[in-house]
Amino acid sequence: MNRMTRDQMAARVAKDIPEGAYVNLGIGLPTKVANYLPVERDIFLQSENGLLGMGPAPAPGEEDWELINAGKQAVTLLAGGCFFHHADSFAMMRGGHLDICVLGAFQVSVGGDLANWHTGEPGAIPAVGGAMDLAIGAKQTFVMMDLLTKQGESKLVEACTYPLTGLGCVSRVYTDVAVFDVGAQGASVIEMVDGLSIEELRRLTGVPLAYAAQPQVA
Amino acid sequence: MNRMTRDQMAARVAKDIPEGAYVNLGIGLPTKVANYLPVERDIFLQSENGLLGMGPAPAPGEEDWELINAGKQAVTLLAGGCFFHHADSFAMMRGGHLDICVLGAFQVSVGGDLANWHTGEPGAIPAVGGAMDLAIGAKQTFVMMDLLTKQGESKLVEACTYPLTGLGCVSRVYTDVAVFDVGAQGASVIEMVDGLSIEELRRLTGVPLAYAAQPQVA
Amino acid sequence: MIDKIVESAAAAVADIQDGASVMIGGFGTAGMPDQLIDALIDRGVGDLTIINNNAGNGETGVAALIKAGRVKKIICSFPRQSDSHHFDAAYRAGQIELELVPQGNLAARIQAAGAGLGAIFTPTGFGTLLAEGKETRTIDGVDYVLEYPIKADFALIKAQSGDRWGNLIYRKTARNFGPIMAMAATTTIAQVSHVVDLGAIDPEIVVTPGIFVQRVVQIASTTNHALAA
Amino acid sequence: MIDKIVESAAAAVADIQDGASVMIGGFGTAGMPDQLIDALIDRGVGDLTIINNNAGNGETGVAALIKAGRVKKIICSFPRQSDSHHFDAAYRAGQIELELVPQGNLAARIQAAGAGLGAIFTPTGFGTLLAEGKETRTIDGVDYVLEYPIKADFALIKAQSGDRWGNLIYRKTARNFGPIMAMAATTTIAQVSHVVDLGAIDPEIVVTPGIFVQRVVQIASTTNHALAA
Repeated sequence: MNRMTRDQMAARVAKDIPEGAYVNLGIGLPTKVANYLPVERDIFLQSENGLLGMGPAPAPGEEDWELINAGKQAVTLLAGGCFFHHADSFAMMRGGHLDICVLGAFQVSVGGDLANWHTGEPGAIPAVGGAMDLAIGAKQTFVMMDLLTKQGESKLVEACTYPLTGLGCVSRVYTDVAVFDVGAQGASVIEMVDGLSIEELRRLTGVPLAYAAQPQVA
Repeated sequence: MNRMTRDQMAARVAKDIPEGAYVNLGIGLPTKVANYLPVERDIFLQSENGLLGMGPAPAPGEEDWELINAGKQAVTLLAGGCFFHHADSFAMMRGGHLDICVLGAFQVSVGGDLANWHTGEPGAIPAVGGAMDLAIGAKQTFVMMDLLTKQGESKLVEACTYPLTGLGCVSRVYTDVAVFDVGAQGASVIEMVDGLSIEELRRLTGVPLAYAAQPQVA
Repeated sequence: MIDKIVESAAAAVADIQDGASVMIGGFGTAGMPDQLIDALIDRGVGDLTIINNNAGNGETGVAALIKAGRVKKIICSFPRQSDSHHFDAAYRAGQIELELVPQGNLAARIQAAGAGLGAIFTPTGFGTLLAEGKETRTIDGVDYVLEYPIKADFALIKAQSGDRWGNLIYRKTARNFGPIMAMAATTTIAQVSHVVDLGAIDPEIVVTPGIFVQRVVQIASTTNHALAA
Repeated sequence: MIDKIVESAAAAVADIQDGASVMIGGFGTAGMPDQLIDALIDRGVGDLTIINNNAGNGETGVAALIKAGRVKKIICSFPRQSDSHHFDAAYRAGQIELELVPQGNLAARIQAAGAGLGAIFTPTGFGTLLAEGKETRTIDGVDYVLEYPIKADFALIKAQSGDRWGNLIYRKTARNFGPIMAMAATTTIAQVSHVVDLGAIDPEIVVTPGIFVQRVVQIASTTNHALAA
């Protein structure tokens, strides 16, 4: 089976973001999605620290450390972008104005519950940031993650064992081997990589998976 | 007894507004107070339709009907003034940022209850505007009113009979014949016009009035 | 390419249906989107719920909408004015329902809708007729009334300049309810005096980010500044 | 004449006492009022409750305040970062109390304080550890958590320009929490890169009206834009 690279995963997510969408890309892996949004498509990237219309990273040496994204990386602003304060920024999420947010995850349940902020380990210092607001605020929450942990456990689960970020908030999960829809109807497979079978995927995840007759090959 | 004119009342209120105060002057009689604020004193007039640093009326012919006060009169903006939206404007009141508001009233109770928005008459169309927000939001709410109705009834009352605007919100009442403090301690006379006695004032109002040994003559 | 500019007021309001809830900006006539309202009247739809600070002034704007019999209910803070005769007549005839809301609660409830809050405890109105029957609570010694968000299907607002992404700036006290109504409506339609190029509005001074605006229509503003209130 | 300009950061913070609650603007280092924090450290007061998005980065700002042992409690959304070692050490040693708040609830609670609301029902955090023990309610089919305002004795914020009445404008994403913290604190102190004449800031573009600001101090900004996060 051909696992997708992180760049392939980012390109795959980008394919599902339509022109005109207002999108927040979470810290880490989701940030890569920006690299695969076609420049001819007007897509509006929001960063919760107060900008809309985020552009690519500046050239080295051109950084302005008062123009950063939520990951505290230097960014640029497109013509037509703007700045605003934190209350307005989170009103954009909570008020349902963002179309899509893309987040990383420790676990996603087949019902769409998300766990991505806290391992729950004793001694771990928790940090939540905007994850809970994004998860429940955007009209659609996409998750990008490897399907399995380094120990081979499925991160798509029947019920999350890590502390939750939000309940029933995830609609689609992009992994390195398959794309799933999740939610009240349970999980269904949308696409699988070449060489992977639904039986193998069921075995890997250990969760019930609905299966369209002809899932698309990624 | 020498009743004060409306201009004398306005001048009297103005005397109690210190430099640096943020002030909202209600529609009608309170608007006149602006004419008596000394120009050398920096006093910040707010109007709830979204401006701070309100200046005097423009010269005739110079009106800009997108630069108006809450009474929908054309005004001007001082250097250092600014515009904002309605939610921020009422946050200034409700959040306790305004120092003083000056309102007209139908009735004020000795405990500081205010009735100034609705006569309660059958068939009357009620309109409340910003009165309830101002009454309870400003750090101090002053009322300006004639002491008596045209029918000779006291508008300073034991308990309001008109529908209330706010509970216990008024601290001082400026009338045409006397100035009162009101609140949890009841009403006390601060000043009376020349020729008026405390006995006469008690008779006119019909409410218990505390009385400093030497109230100031207005 | 995303271009939110529409060619006419008629096109901008063409999907407003009978029974819609419509926020209308403006405080008195300042910021009143008269041409959008005229287009709405021309559409002929009725049973509208209107959210505005007032209930119309004179013969234009919300007053004209009420006069035309299109308004089932109005949510506002200050209906009765010297020139609110069309509302007054409709109200006395029992033809229009009034929900009277203190102005600051109106603003806060609209803002709460835009921000996705479920309800807010506000001190304004406690102990008054306008809080009768509402849930109250004492928090840290202060009395509050529980108020719910006000959202709408559409917002019709007026701004000074807008671009094709929907970014808006306003003019003086015509700003008033525009920014918060834009956040609280499913579809926000802004009439602007000037359509400007993308990037022409300094990103630091945008008042309403384009995410809150779905359509922009340019209407020459020559008459509005000169109109008496 | 009202002049809110004070001559130095030390003078600006001179009345902050032991046990005070202090909001500090900034998201990471952008908008962090480093010189006001340095002046606060120099004052030597402790037992502070700090409200900030983070719990310090590297060696400056909130990190330096924590390192100096002045912080009893921090209310923030994202304490753990690659360079939050001073917080991490204090937290593991049990020397600092942490109230972890989702970032949007932090913003909404600060805004609620500034606006005089008693409490808000927010959907964020429902069903999570961060809502444990909190009152919840289902409104129109959505689940909400009741959250209370966060106010403070002082706010220390950074802005781009300010005038003697306290009007402020910000620079890019250094704006972040500044405008809402200014509204939620009893005394707001702004360090600005430029003090400008009254009227030099266009009244249409003022972000924080002077009513929310008590003191302004000019601090040359040469280093800040160049500092790495």
